[in-house]
Amino acid sequence: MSLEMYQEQIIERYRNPVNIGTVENPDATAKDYNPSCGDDVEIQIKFDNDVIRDIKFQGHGCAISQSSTDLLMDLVKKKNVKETQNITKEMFLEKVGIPFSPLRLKCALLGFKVFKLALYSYLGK
Amino acid sequence: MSLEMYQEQIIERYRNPVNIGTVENPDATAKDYNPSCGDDVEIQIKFDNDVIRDIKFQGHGCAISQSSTDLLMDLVKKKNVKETQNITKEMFLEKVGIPFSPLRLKCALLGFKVFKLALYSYLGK
Amino acid sequence: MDVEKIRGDFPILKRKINNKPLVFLDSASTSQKPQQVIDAIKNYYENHNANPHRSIYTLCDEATQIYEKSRGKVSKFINAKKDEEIVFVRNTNEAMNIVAYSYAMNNLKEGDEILLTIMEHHANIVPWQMLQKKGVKLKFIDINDDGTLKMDTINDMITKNTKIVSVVHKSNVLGTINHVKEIGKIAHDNGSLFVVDGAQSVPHMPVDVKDIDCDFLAFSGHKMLAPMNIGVLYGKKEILEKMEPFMRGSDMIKEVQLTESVWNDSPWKFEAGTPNVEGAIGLSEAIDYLKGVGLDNISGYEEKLTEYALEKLNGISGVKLVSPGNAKLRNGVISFNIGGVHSHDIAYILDEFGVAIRSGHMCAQPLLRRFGFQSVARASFYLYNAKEEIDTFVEGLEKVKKVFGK
Amino acid sequence: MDVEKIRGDFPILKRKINNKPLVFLDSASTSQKPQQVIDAIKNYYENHNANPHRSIYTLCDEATQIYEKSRGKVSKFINAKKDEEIVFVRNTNEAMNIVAYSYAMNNLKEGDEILLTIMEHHANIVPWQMLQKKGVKLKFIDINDDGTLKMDTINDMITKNTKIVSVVHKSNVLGTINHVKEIGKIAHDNGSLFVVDGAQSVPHMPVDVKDIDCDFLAFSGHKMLAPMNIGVLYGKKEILEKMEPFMRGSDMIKEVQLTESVWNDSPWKFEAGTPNVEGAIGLSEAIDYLKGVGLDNISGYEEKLTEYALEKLNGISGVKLVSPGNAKLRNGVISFNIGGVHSHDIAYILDEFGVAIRSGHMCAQPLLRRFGFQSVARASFYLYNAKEEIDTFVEGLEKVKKVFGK
Ligand SMILES: Cc1ncc(COP(=O)(O)O)c(C=O)c1O
Ligand SMILES: Cc1ncc(COP(=O)(O)O)c(C=O)c1O
Repeated sequence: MSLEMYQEQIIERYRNPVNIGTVENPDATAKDYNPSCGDDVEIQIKFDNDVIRDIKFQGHGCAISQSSTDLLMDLVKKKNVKETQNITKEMFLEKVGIPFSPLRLKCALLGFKVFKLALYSYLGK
Repeated sequence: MSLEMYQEQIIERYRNPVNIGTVENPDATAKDYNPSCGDDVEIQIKFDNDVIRDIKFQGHGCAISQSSTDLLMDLVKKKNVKETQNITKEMFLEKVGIPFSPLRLKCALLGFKVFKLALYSYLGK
Repeated sequence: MDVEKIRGDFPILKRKINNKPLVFLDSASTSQKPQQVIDAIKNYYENHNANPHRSIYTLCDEATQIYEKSRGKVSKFINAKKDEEIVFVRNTNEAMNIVAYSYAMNNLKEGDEILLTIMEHHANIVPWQMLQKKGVKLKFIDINDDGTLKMDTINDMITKNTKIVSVVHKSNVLGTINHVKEIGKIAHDNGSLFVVDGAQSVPHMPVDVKDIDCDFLAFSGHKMLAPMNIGVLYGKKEILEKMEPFMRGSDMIKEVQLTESVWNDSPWKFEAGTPNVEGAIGLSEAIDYLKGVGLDNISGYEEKLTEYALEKLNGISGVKLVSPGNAKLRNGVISFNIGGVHSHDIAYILDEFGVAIRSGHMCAQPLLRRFGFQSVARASFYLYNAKEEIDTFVEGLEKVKKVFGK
Repeated sequence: MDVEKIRGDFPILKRKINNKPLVFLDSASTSQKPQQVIDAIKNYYENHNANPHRSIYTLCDEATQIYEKSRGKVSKFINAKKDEEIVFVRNTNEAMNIVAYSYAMNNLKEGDEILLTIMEHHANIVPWQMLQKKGVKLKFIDINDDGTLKMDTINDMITKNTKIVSVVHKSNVLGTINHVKEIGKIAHDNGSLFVVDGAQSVPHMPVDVKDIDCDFLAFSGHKMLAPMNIGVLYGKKEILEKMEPFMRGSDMIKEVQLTESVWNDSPWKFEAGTPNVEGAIGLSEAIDYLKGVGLDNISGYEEKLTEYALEKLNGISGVKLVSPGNAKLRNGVISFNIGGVHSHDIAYILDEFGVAIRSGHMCAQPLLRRFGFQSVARASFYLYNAKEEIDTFVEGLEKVKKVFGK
């Protein structure tokens, strides 16, 4: 039954996200919406020699979109731009390891999409 | 069989319309189209004390639209405005006496519609 | 009203979702279709399909008759004066765009105002925003906490510059039915054009344009048992006649020269290109179905379902209605939240029970913000919903609370 | 190509008209639908219907998948680079209006020129006439007497002010297929936007937008076995992205504030309101059908039918083709007159034989005037037409001559 997606970890992260907030003098900021529901995620990143020194998010949305964004931050923090640039949707989902229902992929990937937007804007500089 | 609509009279009037042309110093002029085929009829009327002294038409169109307009002129010429104003579609069709197919009613009534427009524009003056 | 019989007419209700029978509580979003409508579409394509208005052969004539008779059916359904007052469109959104582009963009000027309400659907907000670039100002009537419009503020908000008043008849979030007749009188006394968004009213209650005396009424077929992509813009004949066309091209003309054209008569001048005969016959059949059951019966039945549902919801701790109020105020539409749980999660968990509800911003973000929400869950009822389906819905809500440890 | 088998797929071909089997020779106007498409519609409403993109429940997800997969199907069919280059519209007319309103009205200015051809359908003339009020000039490339475009005059007609070149791929009156790739190169070399009206080409021959390198391509589903009211505007991604939206309202936004909104990404920003999922799945199914038969096979077969018909018509005195020429030039479209007989009368008498042909101005008045006609008769062929049907057609024409005493 696909309610197993709502694992302890997801509910816990949804209630008490670890990486929520803003970053001082961010080098990259990006925001996007899920148009069908109006959910949004904004991500701010501070780099240090192309290494992600700090990354934070703010947003409104369901347990899936918010907690998966929070988990994504754990994954990319302290990593270098190159490494994170190569992370695909599939790799991200695999690493997070939650059996997201296909119905909820858009939710699960909202933060990932915004993260990529932020990277592009940084690299574009 | 509904080809009986193409009576001698219709074909003859289509080839050699009696009331074709223009009127000198018309008191009323009207023109309309059948939007689906681009056919058109323009009617000009000269009145004499509210009596239709002269009425002529010009147009492009099928045997049905053109000959029925021609036949209409016979019917209203020398008549007075009041009388012709009261002629309904149904009366007109009955008087002409041709068994127009329902498919072709729009054609058969194009001239009638334009005639009514001309009358209104005269009465509106 | 024989609900069991009605349910038998809707083939999709036999569908299983996650091994449970479908409980469709999202009719305010789009309605399901009875076999009669599906068969009418099938019959049209199998026996009568042609491009109407264009030629002289039997199928073409049949298609034309089907199309124009459907227009007549719609006209009678909303009690229009003339069939030519019915413009077939794709949906309510397009209907509003016709008024915004063809009427407002051509008639309003800097300093003019458009009066809307805070409870409008995006379809009745975003088209008007376009007018701002002409210097037109948008104003929004506020609502009370029970979801009713602040009627007493309208006289203050309407000014000599108010050229258009456009109001939703029944809110898709609150269920509130606005006093459109009264608002229309205020608008007309002020010399303003009066537009009504009937997307939620026309499918659920008798609507009479002569009685309301609106200048325009917009609604969508897909919310009233008809196929997708057929909708209606009703407009008073004298206004439609004076309006510029919107879409330009074939069929909306009488004559085309290289650099100018003569427009067709309305309503055809607003229907460019090959029209949707399938949609028209589908809508006609849907109207027959609704009339057969009776619009009064439908709204009465929806009220009963709402009453039952509200009673149940009141018993669940943590459930918060967007606007409180009884069944008479909510009219088959219940928007709510469960503290701390996002509407998407509610909808998703309900889906495990076969229950389909809407979640998200409801295409009414300003209204949601007014109540301090970013998203809500909504259950909405229609003639084919059974009382027992509400029990399943409630069962699902209990599960939501469990998953989120409430 | 097994025509008998194909005919078996089209239920309407069992229809009797005036007690004769239907001979449908008006597919250039609208096509008939195979059982596969009709069943897809039925199946959609009986099992999957919901408003896509809006919520989180199984039916909604299915409807969204059906809709977006259909977009992908169309994208591959015309070899677009990305699925997001496909905007679902109602018909070719609407597609052209999007380009005229959202691109041209916002980007062209006084003194600019739009280059069209004299053989355009009204759908590719009337929308551009609107630009004239901005001081934009329309110019029309002329044609040769055989119905081909005067290619050698284009270089003279295109100027530095020519901002848009918009050309029909295949004429609905002449059957002429224009060299769009070549014209596109001239347009692009000149820095002009290149728009193609593919209403008659996409249903009948392989069309590849990458190969043509057009900026926009418009076509209608109903002419290619799909339901009414679904069509396509293909647009290059970078152009769509920069364009203002056309219809404004719900679903085409990311966020709505009272006085401003954030647009959705394209193509969704051009699809306001509840979309036509039924039409999309119908179009997808129609594409599968056409691909199954093979577009090359279809155009080859149509050429054979045209050859046979031209041979027969040449044998009837008094029949005058609008533009003479062989089957390779006419491509399944034969427009003609019979001296002194109006096209309506021809069409009506043919109907007595069960034969459906188009009559009238063909929505191409400037072209007809160019050849000195006010109206013509047109027979057009598609994959489901049989050779014997042409014999019935010819039999009918003999009767026309008899009625009119020729
Ligand atoms: C060449 C051409 N362009 C445009 C159209 C308009 O198509 P629609 O009526 O589907 O908008 C047609 C068909 O009538 C056509 O043949
Ligand atoms: C009140 C209201 N107005 C307008 C609309 C828009 O309808 P459509 O998507 O059919 O254009 C809706 C439905 O979503 C609605 O509820």
